[in-house]
Amino acid sequence: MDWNLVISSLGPLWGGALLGTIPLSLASFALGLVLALLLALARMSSIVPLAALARLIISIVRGTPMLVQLFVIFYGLPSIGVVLPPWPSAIIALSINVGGYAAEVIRAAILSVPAGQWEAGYTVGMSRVTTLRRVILPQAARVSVPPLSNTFISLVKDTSLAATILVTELFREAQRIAAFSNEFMLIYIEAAAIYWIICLVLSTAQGRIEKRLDRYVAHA
Amino acid sequence: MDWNLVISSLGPLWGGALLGTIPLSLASFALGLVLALLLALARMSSIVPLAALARLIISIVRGTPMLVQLFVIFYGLPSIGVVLPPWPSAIIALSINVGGYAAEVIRAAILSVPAGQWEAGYTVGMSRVTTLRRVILPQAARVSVPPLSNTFISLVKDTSLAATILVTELFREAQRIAAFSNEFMLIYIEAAAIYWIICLVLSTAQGRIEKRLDRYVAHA
Amino acid sequence: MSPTPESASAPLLRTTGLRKSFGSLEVLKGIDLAVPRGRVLVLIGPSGSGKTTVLRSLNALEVPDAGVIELEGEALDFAAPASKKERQRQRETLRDASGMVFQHYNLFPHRTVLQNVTEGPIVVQGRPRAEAEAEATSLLERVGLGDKRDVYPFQLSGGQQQRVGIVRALALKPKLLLFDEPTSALDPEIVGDVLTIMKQLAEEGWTMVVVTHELGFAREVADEVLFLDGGVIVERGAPQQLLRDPRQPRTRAFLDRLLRPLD
Amino acid sequence: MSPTPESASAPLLRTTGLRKSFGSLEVLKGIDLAVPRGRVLVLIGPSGSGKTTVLRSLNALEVPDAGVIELEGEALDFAAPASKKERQRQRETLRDASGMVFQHYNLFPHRTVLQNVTEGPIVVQGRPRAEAEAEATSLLERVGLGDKRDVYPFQLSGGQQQRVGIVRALALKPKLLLFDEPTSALDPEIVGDVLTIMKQLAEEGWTMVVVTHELGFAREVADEVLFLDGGVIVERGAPQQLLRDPRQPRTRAFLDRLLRPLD
Amino acid sequence: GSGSGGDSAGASASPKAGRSLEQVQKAGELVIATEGTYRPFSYHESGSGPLTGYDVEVATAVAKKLGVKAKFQETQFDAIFAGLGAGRFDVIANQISVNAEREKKYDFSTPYSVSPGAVIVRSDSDITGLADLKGKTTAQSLTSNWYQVAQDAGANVEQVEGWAQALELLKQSRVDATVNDKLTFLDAKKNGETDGLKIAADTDDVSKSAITLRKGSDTLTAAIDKALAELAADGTLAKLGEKYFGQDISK
Ligand SMILES: Nc1ncnc2c1ncn2[C@@H]1O[C@H](COP(=O)(O)OP(=O)(O)OP(=O)(O)O)[C@@H](O)[C@H]1O
Ligand SMILES: Nc1ncnc2c1ncn2[C@@H]1O[C@H](COP(=O)(O)OP(=O)(O)OP(=O)(O)O)[C@@H](O)[C@H]1O
Ligand SMILES: [Mg+2]
Ligand SMILES: [Mg+2]
Repeated sequence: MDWNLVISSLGPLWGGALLGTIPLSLASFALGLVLALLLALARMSSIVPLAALARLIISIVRGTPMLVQLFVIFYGLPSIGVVLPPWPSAIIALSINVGGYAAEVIRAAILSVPAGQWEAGYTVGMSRVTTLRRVILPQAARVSVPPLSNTFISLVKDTSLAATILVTELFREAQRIAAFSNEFMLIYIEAAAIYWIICLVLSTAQGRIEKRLDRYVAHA
Repeated sequence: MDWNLVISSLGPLWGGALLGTIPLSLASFALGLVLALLLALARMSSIVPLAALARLIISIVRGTPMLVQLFVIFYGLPSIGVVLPPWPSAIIALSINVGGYAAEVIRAAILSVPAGQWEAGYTVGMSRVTTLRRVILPQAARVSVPPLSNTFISLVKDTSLAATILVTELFREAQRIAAFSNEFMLIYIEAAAIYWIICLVLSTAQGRIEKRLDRYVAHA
Repeated sequence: MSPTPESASAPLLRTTGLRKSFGSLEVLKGIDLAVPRGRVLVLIGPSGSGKTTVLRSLNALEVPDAGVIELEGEALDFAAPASKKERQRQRETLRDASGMVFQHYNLFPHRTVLQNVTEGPIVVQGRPRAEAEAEATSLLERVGLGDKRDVYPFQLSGGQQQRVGIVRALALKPKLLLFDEPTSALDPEIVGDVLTIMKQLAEEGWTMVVVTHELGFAREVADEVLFLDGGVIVERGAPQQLLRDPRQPRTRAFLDRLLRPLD
Repeated sequence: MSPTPESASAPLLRTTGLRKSFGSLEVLKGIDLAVPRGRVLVLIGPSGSGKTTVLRSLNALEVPDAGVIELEGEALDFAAPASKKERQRQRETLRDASGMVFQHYNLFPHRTVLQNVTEGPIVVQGRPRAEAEAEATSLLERVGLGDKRDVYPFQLSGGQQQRVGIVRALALKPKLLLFDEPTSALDPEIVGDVLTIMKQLAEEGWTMVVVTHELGFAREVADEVLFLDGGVIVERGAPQQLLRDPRQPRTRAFLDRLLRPLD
Repeated sequence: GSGSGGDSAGASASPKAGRSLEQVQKAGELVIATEGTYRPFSYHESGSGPLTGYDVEVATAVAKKLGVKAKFQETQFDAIFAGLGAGRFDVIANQISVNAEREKKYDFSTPYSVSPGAVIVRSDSDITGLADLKGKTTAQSLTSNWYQVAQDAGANVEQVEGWAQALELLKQSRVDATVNDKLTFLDAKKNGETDGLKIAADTDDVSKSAITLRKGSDTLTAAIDKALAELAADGTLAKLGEKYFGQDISK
């Protein structure tokens, strides 16, 4: 094994992770969650066209490869005059994806809160929105941490697709080094190890958050 | 828009879907579920090293890009004398992935069945294994259909990565047609539409299965 | 119509011809009742007879299909078609006036006992936190939960949770307290703790509508008992009369089943 | 139905010095009891006193830390360290001998009523399907559920579900029937349906251990009543004596709270 | 789709229209798409250093002749034509082979690299030329003309991501040959990456690579052609060829 290559590539690979993969993941996840909540609420709305629209969006986002979504946003939109730089394009595509997947998670989590909690909120005098915000969502959050962290982990790996639209991140760096050295196996495994480390950190964070949110739940 | 190209590419694209994407997805999903069940049971086992091993496998599978997993299996294993053809390599990589993701789904679903159901099984004289098989899993199945269908839909799109290890499927056909016609955007969108159709069929199937499994549940 | 001979002034709440269907199932078939200020009305009746639906209508958790609810003289008419805004106003009127105690407590699991109680006063009524907390604390002390202020509901027994449920309703200072089988999810030996507190509230002059199977409580505390069956008030009267010597055979059969299950 | 009419000399089941702790909490502190063939033992006691744990030990859902359970003369010793296989054998011995009815029914929600009942006989006992189904059907008819054979549990009321729970236990033809508060999750007016069936079973000669708060049932049906508190049997005796005139102050206090919750 | 046809907005805002020399000069930069992962044509010095390579240096020199800065955008091959079509780039410099199909859709400069193909096989192979590929399996990437050449020779073509994978498959005996630039092979050989492999034969075909532009980039194409001619004349192209391949590859 070419240890020199392994070591000399650590710098650029981590650089790609820290300057590309990680900020891209964080920004897209944050925006994606907001979008997911809106989509979930729209999907549960009693306004039929709104619900149908949300369904359609979720279905297209989940049903088509993200690579194509990236292509359409970055290379397709200019044909209607919308020219977005790489980073905004990537963040939009990634957060739409998070939105599509997480919307279903959030919807299920909201539905998992017993109906009695809505009623308790109303009875205390809260409006629908206040009950949602102060009673339902905090409880839904607990249920949705594990599936959302799945979404997050998938997202981290999906950021590698942003390389196709000129964003330099971990995977792109790996490709460059691999192309130069033709040692693609070695470099890809090294990159995978870095992805793994990022995901382990995420899992640890997930554990912490779950524990925090579990403080008000009886344990078996 | 180049309608001739759109129409002439339908044949090869659907060919790729029917001979590649779909059988690959089905085979990997079936195998992956079996693996997932084993991993989930191992992870819940009271035998500490077994549980730790399952955790490690799940963590690596989920934490590293599937492209790298495919490469390791296809291009890496020959260096230790294991030369697998493209299809088996792809099925192995994809089902390991399904296994890693679905293991957590299945574990959560099993844990969601009330403890009283285990006890009812024991009380009727069943062993642990019989209770698992006849009481717990059928109920866990109901809970896990929505998240598993998410996994399936992701899988369908992930099969496109098998193109990198010489498996001819929808995306590889799209790349080939696009490269020869230089109409990447058009062909990719066409391919995306086909992925979408496949996913819509899956969602419909999901709805049917959910309905079937819901027959023994009261509705709000 | 109104069975409140001793009250001269208008009742706090009165319903006339309340009807409610779920799909094709008519659950309330014209309910007339009146709750004078400071009195306790007890609803009894078999499962599915519509008791919960009556309470939920009074708390605007259900919108009746027809009938009038009169609250302190203001009539809310549910037969007339109303705008969304009008329905909203009706809902708020009823909800502001009443507090509800549920069979399964429905405490907010993610909030401490104190937060459960102050959520309404602070968030909805906009009262100062310090004031709301002081008041909540003294209410909690009254029901013997002074030391549980800062724990979460799951750390409480069923009886303690239900006492928090009552305090949460009281903290809103509603004109009317509604109880839906508040003790039927409790361990039998703990039932007494909750009933005792309800009895004290009645003695203090709170106006209450209580759905319960605890006939002892009804006998001691109710001013009037209504027997519901099939969405209709079959019989109503003072507890001594109705519980001991019902006029209607359906009432008698129901009471017999309850009192002597093994016969 | 086939109770086991054998020589009434030795008790069917006897426990000696049964102990069980959960972590540092000692829940059973040496329980001695005996259940003669064809008799009904009723356990009463406050919440947390260990009643459920006693039943679960008899059904091998818990493994006692110490003590002996003697079943038809065969002694299962839980104090002695035992191999996994030996514990397994003890578990099977106890489970084969007993059937359990749970407070929350614990029916299999994904199986029809008939399948719930035949699951044990067919899958575990390996009896022919036709025979098992015929027997299950006749048992279901006996408890008034002949027409519910093919519906799912969610389509039944609580009382109906509990009757299925009882039939599911009976179908295994156990020597001993265990009931853990079988009526406390039921609507009060439905309680009677289930108690009546249990009374019939007692009259037919089934050997039963029943945890219940239904003192009327205990009075009428029990051969012996045990009062448990803090993991200890505080008092035992014939129902007439123990329920009407308990010797121990703790027993008296408990019965008072149950009978007069408002005092 | 936006790859071709369906013209929308007008004037210079439209990505569909070709770029004019004037526009480029006004912008002060020539935006050049390249993969950055195709040694020795377009790659990063030691993997993570600055972008370099034969195509990169040629394009830089061309930009200089035009009096503008060279601005490289690195993208994957999948996206390179889509990006050009969308107006993300002015030109592509990435060993794009000129062929009839592409000429219908794009403008090309005069070629700046001309390379014969080579049939690359394992040392013990009995394949001796293109003709022997009939019924054999070759690994080809979609980037170049060699895919077509192998297919026309009757080979069973496996499409791969790139040269590295093709080499790997060949070494692992999973394919029988790969047809590629001779130049690429020689570069790999220099780096000791071709142990156990050999060139069975050169092809008759040559692959001509040129700078690729959107249709209608007439003035820009003319200017680039002129620049390339000057670079040929002043020996720059020959020098770059020497640097990377030890020979002039521009004709
Ligand atoms: N949201 C609803 N949708 C459909 N049917 C309903 C709904 N709520 C109640 N019902 C039905 O209305 C009838 C009356 O219900 P209600 O809960 O008022 O009875 P109850 O007297 O409170 O009974 P219980 O003693 O069991 O609580 C029942 O048949 C019930 O199934
Ligand atoms: N699996 C367990 N782990 C820890 N503690 C337990 C467990 N099971 C029971 N306990 C505790 O043991 C004590 C006795 O429980 P048990 O369920 O036997 O009481 P019980 O008399 O049946 O009460 P109830 O009337 O409330 O059903 C309680 O304090 C209970 O919290
Ligand atoms: Mg009710
Ligand atoms: Mg118990």
